[in-house]
Amino acid sequence: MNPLPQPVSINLFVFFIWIFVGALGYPLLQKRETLLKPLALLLSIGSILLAYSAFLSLLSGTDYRFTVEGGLPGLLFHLHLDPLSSFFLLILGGAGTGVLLFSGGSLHAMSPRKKPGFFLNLSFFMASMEGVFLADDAYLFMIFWEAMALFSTFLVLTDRDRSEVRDAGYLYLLMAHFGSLLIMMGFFFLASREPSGQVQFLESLTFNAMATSTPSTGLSFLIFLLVLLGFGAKAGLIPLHVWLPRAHPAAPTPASALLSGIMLKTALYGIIRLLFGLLGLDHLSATWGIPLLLTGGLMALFGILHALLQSNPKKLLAYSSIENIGILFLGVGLAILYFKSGHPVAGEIALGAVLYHAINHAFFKTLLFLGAGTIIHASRTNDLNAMGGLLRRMPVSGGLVLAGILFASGLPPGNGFVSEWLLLQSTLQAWILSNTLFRSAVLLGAALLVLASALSAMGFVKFFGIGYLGIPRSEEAGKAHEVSFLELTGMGWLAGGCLLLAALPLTLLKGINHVIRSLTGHVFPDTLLSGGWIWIRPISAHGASYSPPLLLALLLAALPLPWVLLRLLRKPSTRTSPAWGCGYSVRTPRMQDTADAFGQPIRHFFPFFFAMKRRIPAPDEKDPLLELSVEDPHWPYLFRPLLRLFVRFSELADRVRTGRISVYLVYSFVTLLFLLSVLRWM
Amino acid sequence: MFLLSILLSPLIGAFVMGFVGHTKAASRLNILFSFLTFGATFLLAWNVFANGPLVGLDEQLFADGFSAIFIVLTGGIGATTSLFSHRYMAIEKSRGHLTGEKQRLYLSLYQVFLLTMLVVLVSNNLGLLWVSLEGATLTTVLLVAWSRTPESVKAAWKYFILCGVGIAQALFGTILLYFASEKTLGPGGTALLWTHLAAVKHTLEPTVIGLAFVFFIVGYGTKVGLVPLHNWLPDAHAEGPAPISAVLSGLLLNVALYAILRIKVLADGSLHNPLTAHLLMGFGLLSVLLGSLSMWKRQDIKRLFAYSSIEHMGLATFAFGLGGPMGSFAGLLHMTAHSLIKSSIFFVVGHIVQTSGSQKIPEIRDVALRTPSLARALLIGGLAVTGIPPFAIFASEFLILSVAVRRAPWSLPLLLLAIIVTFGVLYFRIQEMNGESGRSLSFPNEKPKITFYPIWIHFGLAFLIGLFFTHELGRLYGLALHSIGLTNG
Amino acid sequence: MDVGDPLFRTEFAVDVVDLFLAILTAPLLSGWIGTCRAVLSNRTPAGVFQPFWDLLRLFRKEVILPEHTSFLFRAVPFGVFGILSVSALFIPLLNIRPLLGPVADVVVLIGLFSLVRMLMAFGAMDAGTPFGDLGARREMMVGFLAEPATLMILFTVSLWSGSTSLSRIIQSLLSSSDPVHPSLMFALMAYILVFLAENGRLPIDNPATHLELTMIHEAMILEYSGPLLGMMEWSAHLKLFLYLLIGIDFFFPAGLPAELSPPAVILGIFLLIGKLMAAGTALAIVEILFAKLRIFRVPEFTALAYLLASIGFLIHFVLEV
Amino acid sequence: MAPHPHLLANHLVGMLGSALLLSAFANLAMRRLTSLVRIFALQGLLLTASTLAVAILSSETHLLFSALFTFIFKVVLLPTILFRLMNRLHIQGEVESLVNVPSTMVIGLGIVVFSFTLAAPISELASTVSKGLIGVGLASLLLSFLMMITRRKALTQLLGFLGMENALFFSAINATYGMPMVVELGVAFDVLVGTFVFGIFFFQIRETFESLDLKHMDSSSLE
Repeated sequence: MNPLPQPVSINLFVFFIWIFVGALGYPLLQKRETLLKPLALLLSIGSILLAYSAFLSLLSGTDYRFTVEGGLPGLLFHLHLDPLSSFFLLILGGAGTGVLLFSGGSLHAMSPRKKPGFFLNLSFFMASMEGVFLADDAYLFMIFWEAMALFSTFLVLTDRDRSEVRDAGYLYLLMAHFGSLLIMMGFFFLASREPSGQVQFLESLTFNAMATSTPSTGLSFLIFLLVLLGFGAKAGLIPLHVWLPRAHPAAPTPASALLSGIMLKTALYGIIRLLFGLLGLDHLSATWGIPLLLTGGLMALFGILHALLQSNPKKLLAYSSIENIGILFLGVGLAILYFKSGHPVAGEIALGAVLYHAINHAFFKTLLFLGAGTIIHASRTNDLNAMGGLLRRMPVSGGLVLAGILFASGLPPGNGFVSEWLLLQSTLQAWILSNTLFRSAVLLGAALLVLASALSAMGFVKFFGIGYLGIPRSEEAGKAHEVSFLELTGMGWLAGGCLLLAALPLTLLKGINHVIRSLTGHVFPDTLLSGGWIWIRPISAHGASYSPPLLLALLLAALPLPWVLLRLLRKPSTRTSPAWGCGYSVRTPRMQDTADAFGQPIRHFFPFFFAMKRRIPAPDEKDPLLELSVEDPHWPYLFRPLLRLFVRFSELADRVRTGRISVYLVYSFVTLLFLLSVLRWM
Repeated sequence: MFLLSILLSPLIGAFVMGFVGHTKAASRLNILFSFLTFGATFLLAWNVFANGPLVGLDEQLFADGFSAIFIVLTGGIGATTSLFSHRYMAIEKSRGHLTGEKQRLYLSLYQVFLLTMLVVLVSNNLGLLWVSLEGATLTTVLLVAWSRTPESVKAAWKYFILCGVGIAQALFGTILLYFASEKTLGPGGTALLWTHLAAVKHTLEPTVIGLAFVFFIVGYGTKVGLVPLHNWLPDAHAEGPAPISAVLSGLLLNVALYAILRIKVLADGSLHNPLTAHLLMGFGLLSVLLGSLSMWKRQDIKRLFAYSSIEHMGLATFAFGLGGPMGSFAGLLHMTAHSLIKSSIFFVVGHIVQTSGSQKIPEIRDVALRTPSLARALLIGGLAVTGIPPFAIFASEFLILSVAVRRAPWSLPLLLLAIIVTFGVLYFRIQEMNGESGRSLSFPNEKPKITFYPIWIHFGLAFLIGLFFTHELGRLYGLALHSIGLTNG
Repeated sequence: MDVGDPLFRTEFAVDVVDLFLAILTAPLLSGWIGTCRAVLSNRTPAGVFQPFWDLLRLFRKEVILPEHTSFLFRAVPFGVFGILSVSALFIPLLNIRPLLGPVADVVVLIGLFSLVRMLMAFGAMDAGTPFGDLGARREMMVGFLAEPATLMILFTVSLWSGSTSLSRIIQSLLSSSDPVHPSLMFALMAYILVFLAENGRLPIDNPATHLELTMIHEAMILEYSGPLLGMMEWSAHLKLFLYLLIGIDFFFPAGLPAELSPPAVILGIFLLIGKLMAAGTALAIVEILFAKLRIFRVPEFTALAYLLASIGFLIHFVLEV
Repeated sequence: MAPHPHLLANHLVGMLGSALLLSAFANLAMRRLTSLVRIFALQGLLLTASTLAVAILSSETHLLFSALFTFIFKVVLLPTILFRLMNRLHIQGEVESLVNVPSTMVIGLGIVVFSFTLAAPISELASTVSKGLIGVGLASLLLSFLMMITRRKALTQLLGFLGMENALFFSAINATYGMPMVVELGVAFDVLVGTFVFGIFFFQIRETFESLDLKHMDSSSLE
């Protein structure tokens, strides 16, 4: 056997580090809690190594397959490191490092009873995500996929003494399992040629064999649907998203950051791997892009609208993740549509934008979740309405979160903007499509996309404005203090990553070019990559362009200029005084806006996105109380009816149980007679 | 005489237990005998895999690769269960639920039960197979009724009547089979010997064989717990002592399915139509569906897992119905996996019931708080039994579904529904049991010493099988299936 | 183009002039509008230069910071002013090919305006007063539909050049021979609505009001004082100016100098002043004619803009390609 | 071709089969427990006779042993045990039926027709003297099954169970000249053990429920 290429061996090494440290950490932490910090540092070192090696292998376009002993007879464990896996490993390692560093500082607050288990699950969770990206056959993929689901569930269930946490974990696990089954079906249909023997049968389940399969159009569509729904369950595809806003907030902070920031990307990985890699562009159809695109757009809108109504910061961020996943789906649909209508350039831009947005989202969403965790911890509540004034008390972490907010809102010069910009450029290529339906769909997608991203800015203003600004709305919030150094390091790492992604997108786009080439055989147009590290010119040399580093430089230069001028001319004297209160001197924190007030116009304007119950008190009531509850409409209109249906079915099935022996004997008797008559007369 | 030797140990054991079963050391002696049996079965299997099938006692006994797998499984689980039952009974005893007499009855019947199952597995004579399966039924009837509570008597009675009637149908099937084979093989000794039948299976009269197979599947199917013949199963599992539930679910159901499969091979040779496949798939699917749908309403933890057994036996049956090299392989793997996991779950459940003093799920609370290791074991059992990788049931379900995609895609919606429902319900219940308590604990101050070896051995094996089902082992399985012709079709 | 190139030097010079022109002209435009309004409502106008005097006065005053604010409160005015000045670099005033034009296209521009909005909202909320929050919330409410509407308008316009680069758009509009395009008509209508909404003009917001409960923009800057307030005010002028400039560039590009020859530039300057004054007058007329909308009608107003822009977008694809 | 000299024996076997079927019907119709046990003994006698007849016809010697066993087991031993059980447990009187007798009989008639139709193609294959009797065996089996379904006392269930066993034995003898000896012995042993188990049960049921009525054996709750 040849020696493994360096990135591969680093990958395996990191995998074993995570497994080993996790397994070893469990008993160690039971004995000595203080070991947590060094152990978490060990995990993060692994993570940094992973990011480093993934970055190298992505840029060099490493493509290496190998097998490991194990698995089923005739189906060894197949592993594969290609640009696509490298890219997602980079996400895992890059964003993971920040979270792991943070957890080294934040976990000290966790109860000692939960610490070892949490640590174990955390490291195994990381390892299983790595496995998902490396697996190259259906069996191994499913093992890692389910392991990932499982360990993440355990992470969610860390505070399982609270019933809402248990419910969230349960719902999540159920959805995850449902998704896994569909994914499994997708694999099987991809490999569904009847081979001759056991060995051939199992070999057809390797990704390599699946990539060469030639399913019919109908079958391809079935596979497409299965893949979409299967991975959609993990990604939070509407209507399978209901677990997401429950599970992500229920988990301890590092876990929710990983779930939202990184794990959702595994679903994207799966979709891209199965649709573009295994099913192949040849078996896709342009028309299928439309539902994907529109679902993505609606999902983005739905997600952000709900985000705007949340008063739990983590819930807000979870819904915002749904929005971002919607954007990713939209991009994938767009890519399919363009590729299959014969416009690879626009398709590449869309796919590239999707990948870029994936890594952006990973960085800023983990950062924001960590931030949300710090304020929840600092103010001892998960209600934005009891926070406020935290930026003064936690200036460094607050500043980092502010940076994250700007990055996440899809505004220049942030990193989120780069990917949204690319995606918009791709939608604006709609004029090259000859089919009016396709065009209209793309434009509708674009319209939804810009609407959603504008709303997301509003959502983040709510998050930051209510949480960090103003005056404290509760006593605890007033007593908040800055988080520990390790936590800041973790958040700083993520913010730094965002900044790099924002300033130097071209470097990574070169890597993404390898990914797209290995998946579709197409490469980015020369103009995109010829801009050095300064210019992004996606379509042509004279078309639209954007230069993130220059813009950043200009802004950095322009911001302090007036300040300097002001200082030079005349240093203004400064004093502090109470804020204006219409002439009244009483000013309580309750006079500030609430988080719910921020959502009010949204509720008012988009009522059909919510299942609302409102009770307005009658004028003569003694204790007038306005009651308002807002719910995800999928609960009352989809899932609860489904649940009722299931209960009805199981009651029906239970009618078989009469408890009377005679009736049971009749069953046997009738079965026998029935079979005999069938045998005799058919 | 390998074949006899595996029977010897339980036989002697049964007698010894009959005499000294009430003494203090008897339980340890039981472990000794069970492990001796396990050793013998292991050697036998080794021999079979190394040197080919064994025939003995005037061709009445016989073991090939297929039976060897079941023999080892029976021996192994019989041994670990004896380990578990030692601790289980010790706890019962410490609470005054166990007299010496009862212990003697229990231990000797336990050995007899092992004996009858091993006889089923090594008998070449289909009549003898019937006899010993009936013997196993009778033994377990007594074991189910062992605690003498009204509920257990009821359950045993139900079990006795339903299985008695069922197995009578199987006897009629045997008669029909004999009737058909006698024409080729001539009257007398050899016409019921499986080895001879297999050699001439193509010449057997299809009309009769078809009829016979229906009687067999209704008869032995009752013992497998195929819906709608399954109604004895939940009660028997729920009311018997936990070790017995474990071996019922882990072994007896397997052995009954083993019998059906032996007949299926013969019937397939004669019939030239997919009758057996269709019957197995039909029964299997029905069991899977009803088994999973019935779980929601269950309030009794053992009953809950009994329905899970119905579901899993249905799945295995379905897999054999799918047939082909992979279908049968998956079915056999599923049986192996289910035996290991379900018996272990019953170990866990047994201890949980002992520590919480009730079998009713709403009354079982705080397991995680009271005995974290039990809660962990229950959780892992739940994971393993619902097909979470890398436990072996995942591997088999993976394969079953992949074969179903190719051979019976129409069945997929039903299978998936059943799998997800099972998963959902089981977790719901497990979570419920870990939840807050609504009532005070029955044995608040008592911390029974629980043995986890058998539990972890089973789970560990299931884990390893799922993760490293080596090529070598796979070859053995493949050979075993191929040699008896289950890979055709 | 390399740095030593004389053309480069000329362009650079023009760009710098453009920038300072924009920054300095902006208060003048506001002054002009104010004058028009005063004249139209039979008041004595304060004069075109009044905004300058106001700014000067503000810069002389001391800074009064409300209690409980963080560093963000002080940073926001600088950020807002800086971002808007940078944006001015990308919008052609006279030179339709600004040197730094390729750095940002229309999407980036709109993004920068949103960034300004967001920062102002943060500044407003930091003081923790009911009015700041209220203003911020209302501003975001106006923005969440106005921003996509703006983007859709720009997309519609950009479809003419197949590019979102401002210079490209203007060039292709200049060279276009068709006098009227239905899609552009829709876009123009939408643009007018968005313009009113984005710049806090009637009927969305009354820039002249100081009645707390009806304010939007004024509520946001209520706690600012002295030079900080001055910068906020100046930024508001600048934003109005830039928005108007974009509209002129897109919908009335005629007369922009195609190349930087002195006669063309001089003609361009006069034309531009004419256009700005005309637009200012029009705005003043609109403000005189309309009453302020109820706050809940505002999203409907901006949604109308969004829909008009989207229709224009679609019409272009269906009818004009 | 049935050999000519055996025609009489052949007829005899047929007669005995019919009698067995009749007794199975009688089981369905009888209301008194003691008569049921007597019918069981009668069935045993019929079985013995038919086994003897087949033994003579086929000159299979081992069938003679079977006949002897049958006689001892089913005519002497089991009825005695049953009668003693009834005495010990003080069981007497009417047997309650879940379905009334005429309906049961009609169902039984349907079953007989069904069994004969089902067995028709098989009977044509039979090379033994007693062809056509498989249908009789099947019918008796199903009738006993029916009896188990419709009767509600524990003892009647036992009798139904034993009736099934008789039907099986009859089929075995007539279709195939009896099963191999090992099997027959095994079956007989199982039946004996089964009866003992039944016996044990009777006492346990009496102990726990103070009645042998099967309605107690139905699960009270649906759990």
